[in-house]
Amino acid sequence: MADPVTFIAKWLEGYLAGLGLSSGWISVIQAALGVVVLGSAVLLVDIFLVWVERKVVARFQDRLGPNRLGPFGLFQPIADVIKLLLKEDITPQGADKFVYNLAPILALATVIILWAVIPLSVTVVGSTINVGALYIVAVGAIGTLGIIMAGWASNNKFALLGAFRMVAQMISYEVPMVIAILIPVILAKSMSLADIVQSQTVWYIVLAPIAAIVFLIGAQAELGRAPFDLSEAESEIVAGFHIEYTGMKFGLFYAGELLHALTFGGLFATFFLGGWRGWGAETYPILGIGYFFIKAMVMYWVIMWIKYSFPRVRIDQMLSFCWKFLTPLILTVLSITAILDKVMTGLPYWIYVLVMLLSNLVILYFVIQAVGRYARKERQKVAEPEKIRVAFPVKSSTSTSQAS
Amino acid sequence: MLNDWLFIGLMLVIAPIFPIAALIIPRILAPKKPNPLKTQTYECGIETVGDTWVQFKAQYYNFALVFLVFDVEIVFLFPWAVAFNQLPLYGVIVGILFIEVLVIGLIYAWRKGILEWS
Amino acid sequence: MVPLSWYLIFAAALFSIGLYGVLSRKNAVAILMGVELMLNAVNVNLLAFWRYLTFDKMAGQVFAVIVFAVAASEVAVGLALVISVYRRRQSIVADEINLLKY
Amino acid sequence: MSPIQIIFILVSAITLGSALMVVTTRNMVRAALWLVLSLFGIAIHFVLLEVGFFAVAQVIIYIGAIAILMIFAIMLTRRIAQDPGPQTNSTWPIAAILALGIFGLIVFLVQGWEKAAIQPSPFPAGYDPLRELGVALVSANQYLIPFEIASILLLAALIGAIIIAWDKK
Repeated sequence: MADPVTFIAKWLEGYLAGLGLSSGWISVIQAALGVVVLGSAVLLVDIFLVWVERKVVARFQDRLGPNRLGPFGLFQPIADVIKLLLKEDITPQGADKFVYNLAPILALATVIILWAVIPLSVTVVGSTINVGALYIVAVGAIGTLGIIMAGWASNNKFALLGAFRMVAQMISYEVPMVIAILIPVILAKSMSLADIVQSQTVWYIVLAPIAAIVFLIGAQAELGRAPFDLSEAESEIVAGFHIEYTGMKFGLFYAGELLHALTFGGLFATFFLGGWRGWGAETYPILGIGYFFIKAMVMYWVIMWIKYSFPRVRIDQMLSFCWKFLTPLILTVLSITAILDKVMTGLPYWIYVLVMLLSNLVILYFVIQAVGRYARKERQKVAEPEKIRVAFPVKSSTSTSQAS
Repeated sequence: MLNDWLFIGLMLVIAPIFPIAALIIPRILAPKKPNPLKTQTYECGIETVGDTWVQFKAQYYNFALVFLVFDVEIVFLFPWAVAFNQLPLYGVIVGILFIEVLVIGLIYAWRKGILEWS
Repeated sequence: MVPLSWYLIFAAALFSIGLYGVLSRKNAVAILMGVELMLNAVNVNLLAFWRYLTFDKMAGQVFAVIVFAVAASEVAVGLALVISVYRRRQSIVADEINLLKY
Repeated sequence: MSPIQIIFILVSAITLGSALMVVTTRNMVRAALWLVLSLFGIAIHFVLLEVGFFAVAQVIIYIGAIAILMIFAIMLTRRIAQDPGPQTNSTWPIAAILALGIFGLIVFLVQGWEKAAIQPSPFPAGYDPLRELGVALVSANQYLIPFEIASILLLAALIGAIIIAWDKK
């Protein structure tokens, strides 16, 4: 009973073979059942996430959060879902109907599709394709397209502006994020997520802490969560690309966003925290699922922690931070990691880990120094603004006292 | 090889069914009484002025351009990373050179002011 | 499995559609879309030949990689041209861009 | 017909249908979205050809980058996006005849070719085309030069595009 999923799969295979089906159809039926079970499970978790998110944000803001319906307000999201299902669905004037309806479907479906390659346990993994890491990037690209579709089809200026901002942000942060994914791929020499988890006898967050941090920042931006939530800057463009969506269509965007956050938590756990790895997870695969979800929830909590702690940045700051800081930094780390990995083939593993960690820490030290110097310079600039040129110079004594 | 993709193919077909179902249920349950006032474009209560297609800042295009070039480069580093064990040291250096060529482009765009937002 | 000829005919059809788009559309962006379709048809052909005839050599795959790079470059420069022309002449209708005609 | 053949025909029909929509739709944003569907169909074809890497690269590069760049360009040059006039020029019948002629010619040539009906042989055990590609791209006696030139080509495209689009005269 250590591995119920494989047990059920084997039993099903035997049962279907008894019915006289060919092996091809059996694998199709097995895969289809797997997809349905995985999708439903993920969506059930998603409904639960509404409660988690509301409860956590309440705690951050020193409130209680939902606490009326059921124990600890656990049934609140169910009430939310029923409310959303019963709300009227408004299609705005001039909307491109088909694209308008397709966008929320894409928003949720692309997130569910991501789970196909994430290994939940040593035996429980949807697909072990040899391009898993890139598959995640590709599905993310379709999600970006969904946002642009929503913004365009709504026939609303705010929606289109929000979509443009969101897409500019997502594609910008995709560059450092993809390079950050490339580093675990180099360390594991495989793009299959199952292999990446399998080769993490030492968690990659130890070998590549900078890549982990950059991935986390990229994830935050990809999710459009604070400090990168420009697309839904309430005071400027109200709600961003989903401004015109009501009822369940808005609900799909909301569900997709929450699930996306958990998915990025899971991806972070897969790439850098050893995925399902943990004590006894190889012999008892069921434990692996537990470990994986604990790690994913911890990372989800970190993402929420960042979201509710930071103020929003300006769009120029956001893009400068990506292109002028994160991208050069992660390219440097990539080059050094690649060369060190090749040079150190054949050395004992603990030396390898130590050198990788040290090289990262050295880079981190210099980066922090440089950022500190830059921040000092910026502070001075703000503290001593340029003198305003006036057409008729007044007495010099007053102007100097103003400047100092 | 193709068996690995079976799961993903089925996922592509089945995953959209969940949100589609969530959109069909309100069609049956929810009220539907649209009127011209209700379906107006939302702009904080003010009536919309002019076309939705306002002129956009060209900067959006700039960032997409730099992104496109970087994206292509990075994607083709992935096979290089997968083949890492079979590569000699110079193969690794050549792969890094491949991406460093683009850093010249990034520096150029930076100096040209393409990465500024103003 | 599918015989090679199916892929070739599919790619030929895609190429022809792309060619029609390039030759008949007025809008410069639409012309670039047609070029994309044609390049994709080429890529399908390259990879189909690689898979069916010479999967032990890497030429087909490497060529496909180069086609990807070329497609990206073509779109980057092509759209830059479109935007440049639009800024000067407020039009991207290919028929109206006729300064070099005479 | 085997299941793969049925999938092939379905995907081909979707790809070609949306490609036709690309070249005939009047609304440019819609044409771009049809282009995305068409390119996605080609990605599925790459999966059927057992080059999964190219399938995901197709989605990342074409849908994630090129299509988005195109939509941005359409939005920047917005006026013509809703151009009410005809979207085809006067010589479209000639274009159609030419395209059909090329298609017919290729079909004729393919039909007469003795290797047209061959089936692919499965990969030998332990053969990973992706890994082989990675080695080939950076080996001096294989395809190192094209690979590096691709990089320089992209650099040239980036610099060229910046110069063309944003020269201040």
